[in-house]
Amino acid sequence: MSAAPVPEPLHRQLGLRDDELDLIRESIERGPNATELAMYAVMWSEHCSYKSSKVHLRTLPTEGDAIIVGPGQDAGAVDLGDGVAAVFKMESHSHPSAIEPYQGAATGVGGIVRDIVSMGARPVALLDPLMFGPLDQERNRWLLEGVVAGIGGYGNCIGVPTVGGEVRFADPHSANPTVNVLCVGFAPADRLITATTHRPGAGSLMVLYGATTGRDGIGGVSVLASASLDEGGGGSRPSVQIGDPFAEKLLIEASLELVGAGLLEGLQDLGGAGLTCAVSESAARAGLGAVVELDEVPLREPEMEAFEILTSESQERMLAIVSPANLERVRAVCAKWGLGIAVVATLEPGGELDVRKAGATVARVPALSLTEKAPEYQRAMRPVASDQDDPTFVTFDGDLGDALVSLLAAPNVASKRWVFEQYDRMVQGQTVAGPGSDAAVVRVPGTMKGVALSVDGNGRYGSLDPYLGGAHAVAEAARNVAVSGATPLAITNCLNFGNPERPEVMWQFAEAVRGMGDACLALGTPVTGGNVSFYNEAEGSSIWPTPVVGVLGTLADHRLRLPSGFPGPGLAVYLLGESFAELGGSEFAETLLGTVSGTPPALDLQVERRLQDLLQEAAAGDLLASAHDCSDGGIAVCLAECAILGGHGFAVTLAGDMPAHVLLFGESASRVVVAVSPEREGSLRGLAATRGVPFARLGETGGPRAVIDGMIDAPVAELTDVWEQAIPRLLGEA
Amino acid sequence: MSARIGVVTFPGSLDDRDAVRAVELMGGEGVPLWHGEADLRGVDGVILPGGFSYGDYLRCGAIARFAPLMEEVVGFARRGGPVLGICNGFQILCESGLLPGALIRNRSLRFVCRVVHVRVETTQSPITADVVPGEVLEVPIKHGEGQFVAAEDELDRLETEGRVVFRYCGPDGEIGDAYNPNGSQRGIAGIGNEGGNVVGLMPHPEHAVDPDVGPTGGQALFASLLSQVLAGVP
Amino acid sequence: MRFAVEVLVTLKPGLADPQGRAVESALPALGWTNVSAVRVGKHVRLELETGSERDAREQVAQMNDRLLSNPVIEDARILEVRGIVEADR
Amino acid sequence: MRFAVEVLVTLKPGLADPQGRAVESALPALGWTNVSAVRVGKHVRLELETGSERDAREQVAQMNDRLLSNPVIEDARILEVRGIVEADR
Ligand SMILES: Nc1ncnc2c1ncn2[C@@H]1O[C@H](COP(=O)(O)OP(=O)(O)O)[C@@H](O)[C@H]1O
Ligand SMILES: [Mg+2]
Repeated sequence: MSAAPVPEPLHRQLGLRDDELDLIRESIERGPNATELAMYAVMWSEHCSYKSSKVHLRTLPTEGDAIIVGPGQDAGAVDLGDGVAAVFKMESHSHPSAIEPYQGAATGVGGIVRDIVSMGARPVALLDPLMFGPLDQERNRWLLEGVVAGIGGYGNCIGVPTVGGEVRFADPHSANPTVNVLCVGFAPADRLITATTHRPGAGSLMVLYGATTGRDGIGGVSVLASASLDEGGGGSRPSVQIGDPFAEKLLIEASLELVGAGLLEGLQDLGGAGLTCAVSESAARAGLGAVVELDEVPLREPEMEAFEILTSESQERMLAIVSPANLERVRAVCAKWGLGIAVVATLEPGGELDVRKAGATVARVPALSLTEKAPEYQRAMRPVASDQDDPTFVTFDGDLGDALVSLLAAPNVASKRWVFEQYDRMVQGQTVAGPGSDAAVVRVPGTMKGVALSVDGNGRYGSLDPYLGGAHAVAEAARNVAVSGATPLAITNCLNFGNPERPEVMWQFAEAVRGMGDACLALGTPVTGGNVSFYNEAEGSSIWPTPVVGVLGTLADHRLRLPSGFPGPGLAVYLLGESFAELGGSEFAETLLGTVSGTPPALDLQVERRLQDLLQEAAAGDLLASAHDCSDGGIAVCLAECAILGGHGFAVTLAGDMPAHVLLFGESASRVVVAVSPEREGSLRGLAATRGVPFARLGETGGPRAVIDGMIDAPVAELTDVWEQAIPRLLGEA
Repeated sequence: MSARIGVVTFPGSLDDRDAVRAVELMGGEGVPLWHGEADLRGVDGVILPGGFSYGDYLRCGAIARFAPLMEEVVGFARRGGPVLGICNGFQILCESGLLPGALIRNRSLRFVCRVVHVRVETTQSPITADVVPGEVLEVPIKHGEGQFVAAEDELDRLETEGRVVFRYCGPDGEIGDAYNPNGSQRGIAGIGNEGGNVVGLMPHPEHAVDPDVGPTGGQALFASLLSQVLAGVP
Repeated sequence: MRFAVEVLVTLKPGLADPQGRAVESALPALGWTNVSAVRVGKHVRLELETGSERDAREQVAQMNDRLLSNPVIEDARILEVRGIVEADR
Repeated sequence: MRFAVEVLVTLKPGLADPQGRAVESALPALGWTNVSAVRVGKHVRLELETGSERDAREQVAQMNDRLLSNPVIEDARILEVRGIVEADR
């Protein structure tokens, strides 16, 4: 006799654990109905609740003089002075992008932009750190092309310039590309919408405006974000949505007009977990409850069920908290921008969400139980041993010039022009430095001030030593900001990892957070927010642990920005910082030795701090003509890029007690190549000596060739061609 | 007295504020105009700015051309008033029949944002009247649908009537496929109407006036527009 | 009466079709070398309320000319006009 | 044998169709207030050489999935497969 299989209980089908069901019972003092279960399922998903990561994120430093809003809100905010605040945050949209790269990436842009708008800020810049599998696979090319077109398609259409980003390639990202998007906005500091500045009272209305609500993205949060791809399979597919950037543009303008007119008591975007999240967070933040009328929600499709309306992740919607006296003015502003509004809820004392449909209550739960009272886990961790075989000690007898060419053609190193030419980098008219610079610089409208931005992550380092991966990501992004002459102020981050239920992944995560935290403390750049993307794995293999960090800095006068390339001939070339025999985890080891092994370069955070302080001081004193940091491919690639970007060659001598290939291509941290005019050399040397930063005069700029004495001698034009054309060639277009 | 140049904002316009800023940087007065109000506010010239009006859904410019203000713009143009369409504005002018031809997807099928060179082909336009023909200007482009197409006889007519205003070129003014960023027929980057008072171009001169954030090839074009308007020349 | 209408908008024959060419050039890499003459057009489906099929056709023909296509570069034709009863929807 | 094939690619029914919505909301201003349910899709016409109509249909079905549409968000269906003789072309 064969027993019929026992159906899985509903809560488990929705991704809730048995002990989580017990918690729900405790909160509402009875058993939940299906609608309530769906609400808890989306709100307590990893994606919305951060239940596995919270205990670790809490250890990050979050305080600093410039911080106006730290983690815990839609986005962090820093003070730029003169009454202007910069709001910024990064988010991932990797899972949808893996199955529909264009729309997945496009809706990722839409989501993070709404986060910035919901703080009352005008979005002024986007940056997009991306990771894909190698381009020799057709699927990876399809993903790259689709993701880039999607980011451009959306960002270009809403008029927010994409000013920077990152693209890296590694086999572990084949099944799961990593798609992160950072958005920055500016707002008058006294108009930011924060939990403390805006406190609605009972009787205020929740007004939904923007697009209608459809069945798309139902369960997107729990299915897409909490289950790995192969489990989700076909079932997760319809969860991808179609982005409507035109609707988003209208939403941005209408929202900013509402904020500017002082008509709002609160503003919330609808993202993960849709209306449930927006309503419960708004109510919980106000310390109130709400009566929610689902019949008032404008629907795109007839006969949607309560749980569908509550969890739909239809794009391009916002929720405003409005006092009844302002409702008609809100309606008029929205109408001007062609947007309909609907009063979907009223704030009530008591803390309960009373969700009604067709006159009856369909769900009744405490708002706080969905948000702050979500479970938190201290998950098991187990250290992962990485391949310790250090490539630093492998002999290399290849040609050094050929090795440089191979590195310049390596997709991690090669020019990303193919990508960033698909992005409007100049709309809004404030882009002082766009993609292709170490850090992007965006002018604060009407001032001389510049905001410098860089995003960095190095999965190779993360896979070999997640602590160093986290620390290097902060140091490198901050260094990129510093070489442009700016002062790093604060960071945001996106932590891309595998399945947190696996102790190895959880350990990698904790280590990366620890490394990030240490670096942030040492460099004086607190964390203002971020995002965690778990479950980036398929068939049991995860992506490389990839903490991606975005650093925001300021430049008092954007005209003092330093370029990366050598701006002319006859300049002295200096190396600031010290080189060690460190080839572990390097691009050279991966590209030429075929190995990702050893230990990533050491990072002395005090040394890094001194270097960055020196750079800011030297830039402010106008001592430098250019500055470019050494990263992938070491000093040889750094010098070559200086020549390619500036259009001027160089002749230098490198000295060091190590094999030539280690000297040329080792990736020791905290190093920067600068060009200095001869009459400023003395001042630079003096300043570096006082600040305790080691320096060496390598040679001069000039001529059509890149010459490293006794090691490399190549025409800059040839190196330029290799570097510029590598990605088009891999895509079969050049 | 400074020239008053109206800049129309359609839903989805993006470079409208940039065009106003460029006008003002060059000494004119930028007057924001709203698509839904059939009122030109007595401006001396009109700019239809870049962007994605109505998302560029269906076809670029297809929906914007029905805006209430567009009737006024068409009348203004017919009376000889200077009208400049930049990028999406160019597309709107073609859709509304003020300029011939159409702009279809770039040959590469991809959006392209880069600084290009264009050669000034005629002084018979309000934005090139004060520029030397043959002059090469550095201006950015940023569009996905900028491939100019028209019937052969239409193209011939544009050429013989001297209505090709700009052509994509190399740094020294040389014309060739290598310098054509989108596959436009005959390398055409901008054209004028029969009266010479309506011009459309894909490049963005408004992003080429402030040396802190880009090239400066647009300065001469805005200077020309403003002086023409002040001189009362259509 | 309610009608469901389908309209096809295609680039005029003489014009180069960048999308069609892109599809065509992607095919060989996927192993298909026997495909040619690829043209990509737009398909619009809509519903409208009018007194008769004739009225429906007339209105759609106008919509084609004024909005759905640009006669400078495109041809638009009605593929189908089908009466629908509410139960179908 | 040579076949002319027409394929229709449309967004899956539940998904938002921004293009369709834009057209729909533009129509009333042009005086047409009786139109609804506008959806914009892609129409692909191509020619291919195969042994039989069956082969043609099979190949196009594969092309639909791999190149002409993404089954995650779109439905692609063959509208027509028609044998052509050279004189037709
Ligand atoms: N990696 C992180 N580091 C610091 N803060 C984080 C991190 N990930 C998430 N946060 C913070 O947790 C809060 C919740 O994040 P998220 O759910 O992404 O925001 P939202 O609700 O706006 O979508 C935010 O304030 C965010 O800044
Ligand atoms: Mg948010």
